[in-house]
Amino acid sequence: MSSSLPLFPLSASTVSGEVDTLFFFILGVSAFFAILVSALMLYFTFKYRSKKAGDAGADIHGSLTLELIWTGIPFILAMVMFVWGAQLFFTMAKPPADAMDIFVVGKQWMWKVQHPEGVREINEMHVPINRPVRLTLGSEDVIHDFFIPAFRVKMDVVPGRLTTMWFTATTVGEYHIFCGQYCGTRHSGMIGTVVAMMPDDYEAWLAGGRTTGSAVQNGERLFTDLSCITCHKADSSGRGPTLGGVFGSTVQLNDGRRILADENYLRESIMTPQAKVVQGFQPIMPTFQGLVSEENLMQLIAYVKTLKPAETAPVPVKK
Amino acid sequence: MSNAAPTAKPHPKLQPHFHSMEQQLEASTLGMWVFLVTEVMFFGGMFMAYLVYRNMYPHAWVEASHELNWQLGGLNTMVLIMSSLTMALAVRAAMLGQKRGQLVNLSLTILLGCVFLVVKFFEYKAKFEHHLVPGPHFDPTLEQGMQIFFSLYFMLTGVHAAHMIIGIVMMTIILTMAARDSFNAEYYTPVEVAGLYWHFVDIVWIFLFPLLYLLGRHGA
Amino acid sequence: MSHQVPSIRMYVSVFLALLLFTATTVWVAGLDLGALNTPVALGIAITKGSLVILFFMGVRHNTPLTKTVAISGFLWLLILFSLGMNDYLTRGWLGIAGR
Amino acid sequence: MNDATVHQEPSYLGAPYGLAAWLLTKDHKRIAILYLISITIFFAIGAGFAATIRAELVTPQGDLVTADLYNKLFTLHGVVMIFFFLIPSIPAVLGNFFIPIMIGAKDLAFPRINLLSWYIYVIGAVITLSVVISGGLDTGWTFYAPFSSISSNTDVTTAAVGVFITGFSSILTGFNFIVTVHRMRAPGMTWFRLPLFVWANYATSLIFILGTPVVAITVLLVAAERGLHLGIFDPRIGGDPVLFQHLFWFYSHPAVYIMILPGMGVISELVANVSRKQIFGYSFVAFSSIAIAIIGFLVWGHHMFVSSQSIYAGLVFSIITMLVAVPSAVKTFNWTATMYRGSITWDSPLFWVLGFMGLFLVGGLTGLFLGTMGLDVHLHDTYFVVAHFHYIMVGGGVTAFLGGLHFYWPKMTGRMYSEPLAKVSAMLVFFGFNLTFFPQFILGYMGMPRRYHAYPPEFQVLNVMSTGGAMVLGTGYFLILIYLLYSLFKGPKAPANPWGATGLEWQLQSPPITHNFHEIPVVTEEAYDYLHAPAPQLAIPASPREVTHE
Ligand code: HEA
Ligand code: HEA
Ligand code: HEC
Ligand code: CUA
Ligand SMILES: [Cu+2]
Repeated sequence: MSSSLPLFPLSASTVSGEVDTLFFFILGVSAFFAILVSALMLYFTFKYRSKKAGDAGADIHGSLTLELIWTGIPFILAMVMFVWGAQLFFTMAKPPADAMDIFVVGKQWMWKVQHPEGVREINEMHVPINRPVRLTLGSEDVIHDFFIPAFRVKMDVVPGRLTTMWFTATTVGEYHIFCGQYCGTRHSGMIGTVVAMMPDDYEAWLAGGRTTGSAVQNGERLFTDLSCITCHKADSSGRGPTLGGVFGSTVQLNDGRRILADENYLRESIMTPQAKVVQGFQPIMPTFQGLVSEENLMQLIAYVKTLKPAETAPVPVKK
Repeated sequence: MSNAAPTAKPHPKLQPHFHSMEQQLEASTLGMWVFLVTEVMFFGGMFMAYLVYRNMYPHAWVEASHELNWQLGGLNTMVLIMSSLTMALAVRAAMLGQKRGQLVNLSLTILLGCVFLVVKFFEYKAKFEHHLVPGPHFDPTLEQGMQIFFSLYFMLTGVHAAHMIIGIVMMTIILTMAARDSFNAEYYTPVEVAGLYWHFVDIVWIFLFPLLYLLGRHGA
Repeated sequence: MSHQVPSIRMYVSVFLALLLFTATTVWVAGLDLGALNTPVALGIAITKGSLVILFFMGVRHNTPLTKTVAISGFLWLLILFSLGMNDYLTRGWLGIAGR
Repeated sequence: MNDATVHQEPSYLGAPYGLAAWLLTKDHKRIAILYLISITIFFAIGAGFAATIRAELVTPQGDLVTADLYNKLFTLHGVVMIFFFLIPSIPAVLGNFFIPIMIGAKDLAFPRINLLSWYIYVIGAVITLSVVISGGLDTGWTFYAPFSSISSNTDVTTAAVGVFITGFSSILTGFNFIVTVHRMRAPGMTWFRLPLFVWANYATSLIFILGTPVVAITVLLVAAERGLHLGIFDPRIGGDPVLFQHLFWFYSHPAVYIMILPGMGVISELVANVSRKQIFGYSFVAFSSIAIAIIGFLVWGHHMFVSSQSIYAGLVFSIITMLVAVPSAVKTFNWTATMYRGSITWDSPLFWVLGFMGLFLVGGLTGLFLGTMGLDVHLHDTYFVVAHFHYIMVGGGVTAFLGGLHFYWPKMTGRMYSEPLAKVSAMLVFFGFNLTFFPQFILGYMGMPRRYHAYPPEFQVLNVMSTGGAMVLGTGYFLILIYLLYSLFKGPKAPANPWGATGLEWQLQSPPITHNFHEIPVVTEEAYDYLHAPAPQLAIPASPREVTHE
């Protein structure tokens, strides 16, 4: 922005334009009503100014027609806003299937960003433009909130669970990351920068970054180190279920519930395994609460997500 | 009602801003009911938490309710139901202006309330001994979710017990008032109002007992 | 408010009914009714509570206003529970973590 | 003495005399005055915090106060302003004073409990504010767990206990009002003859009793989590912090209507009076209060659209949020219609009415932006929200309170204040207010998050404007304080009915006697029967005020 007094945020994602359109629609409706009502009141104030002290106004008590009109019109307008806003919200909530992953962990008071290829950064996030990016967010302590005004996206980062958000940057540039949810002393310092780059530049940047193995590789290593592998084997010979293809499937629990296995289900299965026990298994899996950090957890999940169902359907082994 | 002022000589217990004893009694009972609504919401917040976590950790909930002593809980349920009966009888005696009935039933109510608290005390003590009190001393081998159960258990029963203590204090005051002939067939508002409170505390327990002690017992 | 004085017999029968229900709820808790255990236990508790409210607390003979007030507390609890559980029970429907 | 004051009997202010008589009073009018004094003190404290916040935000670097102190400042600013100023303001002052009189009763149903509620309020406030000495409070007024329960190093426990205690003061006030309105109405005072102020306070009381207990138990749970190591919201043992938000907003959203409904009641009285006309659509205005109170309980999740609550819950909360805006719209249009073909008196109440309308409209309409899910994602926890609620709470709530205070001041104190000064200060507040908070909408849309001690430099210009506005606004408030205090001692004596208003309160002498009425009146007319109302005595040239000015 050239002006020294910017009055409008940069718009740099695929949804930001849509958000602005909705904003201007509601702004229009609001301005209409605000001006209408204020103008009428001021007009009446002058027009009907009392001529003589003690004069009474006209003997009017009300009008059902008017009441219906001014209940109905705001109602309809409000419903339009609701439907529009809800649709937009769904768009903003559902990441496209081909989105690339980035993992973000918030802790007092910094953002730790991890790319699937293993490159890590702090308070900075490099992303390619024109490519949907899905962020998986976790918190190590209290609630934070990942907010990129230029993209018009925001999501709370809640300890004890994972949350998701996504965006597609459209313009190369650097944009603010803010922590939106109050989180203690340096809440206002928990800020960072998104660097949106041309895809080629991004690849180059990635290649130049130091890495200690990709997220999936790390996850695989953890899977062995934490001896998950002893129970979860590729075939169904372990004491735990095979994890191939679990992600995204519907899991039958032993109390009759059926659960869609998303990242939070995987997280819960590792941190509080006994909350939801898979049908046909004993609740013997130990909790890994306190043993794996939020970052490791994301790597584990990234790894589990890559596991494909066994090639040939495993024959249930009877024991 | 010409000007709504008290007609004959006003009853000594009639406060000046009411125009009749009836209005005064109605206002007081309505007041107590409105207050009880706030009490329902007060416990309601904790019941909401109960609902959420029970749904989140069904298994831990079953496990944890096994740690509670349902016999003692059941005993306390009966004690409270009994105290509700004596309370109702005390109000009835007040309505009829029977002093002896009031004294006996109020004393019984207080006594039963104390029995409840004593039983509760022993239950709490057992929880301490079994490391079931949330916090650093909580038994670490227990399943996740159980600590929340016990947190809620202590909050719910603790707040309930606090209500019992308030109730007992209230009843003691009513008892002394009754002993001093403060009530008669025209004026027994305090007994009636205190009674409503007592019954309410009983109702809370009627819900706490199955929710905390009984659900999931068949799994054992 | 009506000043009719309820009989002792009524009070004692309600008391006995309450004891009976207590015994029932303990007994039922020992049976495995599957998903029905909770509803049954709650049903009994609601019955017991209603008995206390209607008879011991005298709502049966009370004004419509008192009845409304007595019900409204539970109605509002229902609001809290239903809109709150609306969140918890629909979490994970989309299969997108945190939505 | 002039004849307008000759027949004066000793008013509630004078007899009995002395501090003890005031502190032990059961008179609803005296308790209202006790409340008035206390909330004024708390407003001053809260405003002091606000002034420091605004001073800090003049520069982008956090240079005036430390980050920790800043966090404590806005927390206590919010807590004090909401719990100790705005929530009790209209109900406990104007409501306490006028509800019994308006319905023709000698007092509230439970005078002793009324006094108790004031003491509870003061004790709760003192305990809460004692954290200033014992380590402060830095959780934000929302007390979000798990920050409040496991992370904050400040004295959250004490503050939570203080807020818990204060809650009971609200509950007791609400329950007193409800019983009073049901049981104490004078003969002939039917529900549909009640002044709309009473309807509004009745609706408010419903929220008091149905909502407040939930927040009380919620802060108690936080206190227990800190003090007793229980764990309800603690994610480390499997708790869900979002549950805290559900419980908190179950109260705190309805609570925002606690803060505006009484104000709407005041405005209804004032609009009818300045228009000298029956309120337009009486029953619609009355029922919309109840509708707001009830539907207001169904929308709390609109504070949680991005909290990771389920999207389906969000949908339900969003649509009901849109619904709850409609009764507010109905009220707004009815007020406007009331002025149509009125006989508008240009006394100071008019200025407050217009000020309220302008500011409430902006505040309410921006609520629609926030209630729209897709838009709230961007706006949530930015200065847009801060501007939204200040427009409603300060622009709407405080303006309505000040309007009501000016309208009823002659009745409450028996003195007139300076009309010209009142008009000037109303305008000062209006312009100062807009200058303070309008820039914050722009800041918010640009993305400036709230609760920021330091901020990127591009936001500075608007922040400086805002601080400048706050100085104008503060001056306006200060002016009001001065001339109202001055009027107490030097103001002309007020006639019984300075505004020529209808309603039982204006038939009493100013200030009223202790028992309000010698004989309970019998009501035969509907409210706002301005066809038969007396002329305003302010406008009469030979007004007694010149004479009594000794
Ligand atoms: C007195 C206090 C008050 C009042 C009355 C309101 C009224 C409303 N509020 Fe506000 N609100 C707050 C105080 C208040 N609010 C506070 C304190 C917060 C922040 C809390 C925190 O996080 O610290 C907040 C936050 C807040 C949020 C959450 C924002 C966020 O954190 O992301 C939302 C979201 O929906 C919202 C919506 C609304 C709506 C829709 C109304 C409606 O009731 C408004 C209705 C009024 C009108 C609509 C105007 C009149 C109507 C017309 C002129 C007709 C035209 C109308 C239509 C076309 C429908 N408010
Ligand atoms: C009734 C409620 C109420 C009232 C009346 C006010 C009044 C004011 N508030 Fe407040 N405010 C809240 C309720 C209220 N507020 C709440 C609930 C929050 C959220 C807290 C949270 O996040 O937890 C909040 C937060 C809040 C913030 C955001 C802080 C942040 O997020 O970092 C700001 C910033 O400008 C602010 C400003 C003001 C101002 C300028 C006034 C003015 O109206 C005050 C006017 C008075 C004065 C300015 C003082 C007198 C004047 C002088 C002594 C002259 C000198 C003046 C200067 C140097 C400026 N408030
Ligand atoms: C002691 C054996 C054991 C170990 C070690 C173990 N698990 Fe498990 N796991 C189980 C069993 C048994 C189940 C099925 C019962 C249940 O859901 O709790 C299970 C279930 C799961 C599920 C849910 C699977 C589904 O089909 O829905 C996931 C995901 C999982 N484990 C991941 C892990 C990870 C990651 C680790 C290591 C960090 C691990 N497990 C370590 C025994 C184990
Ligand atoms: Cu992290 Cu604010
Ligand atoms: Cu709200």
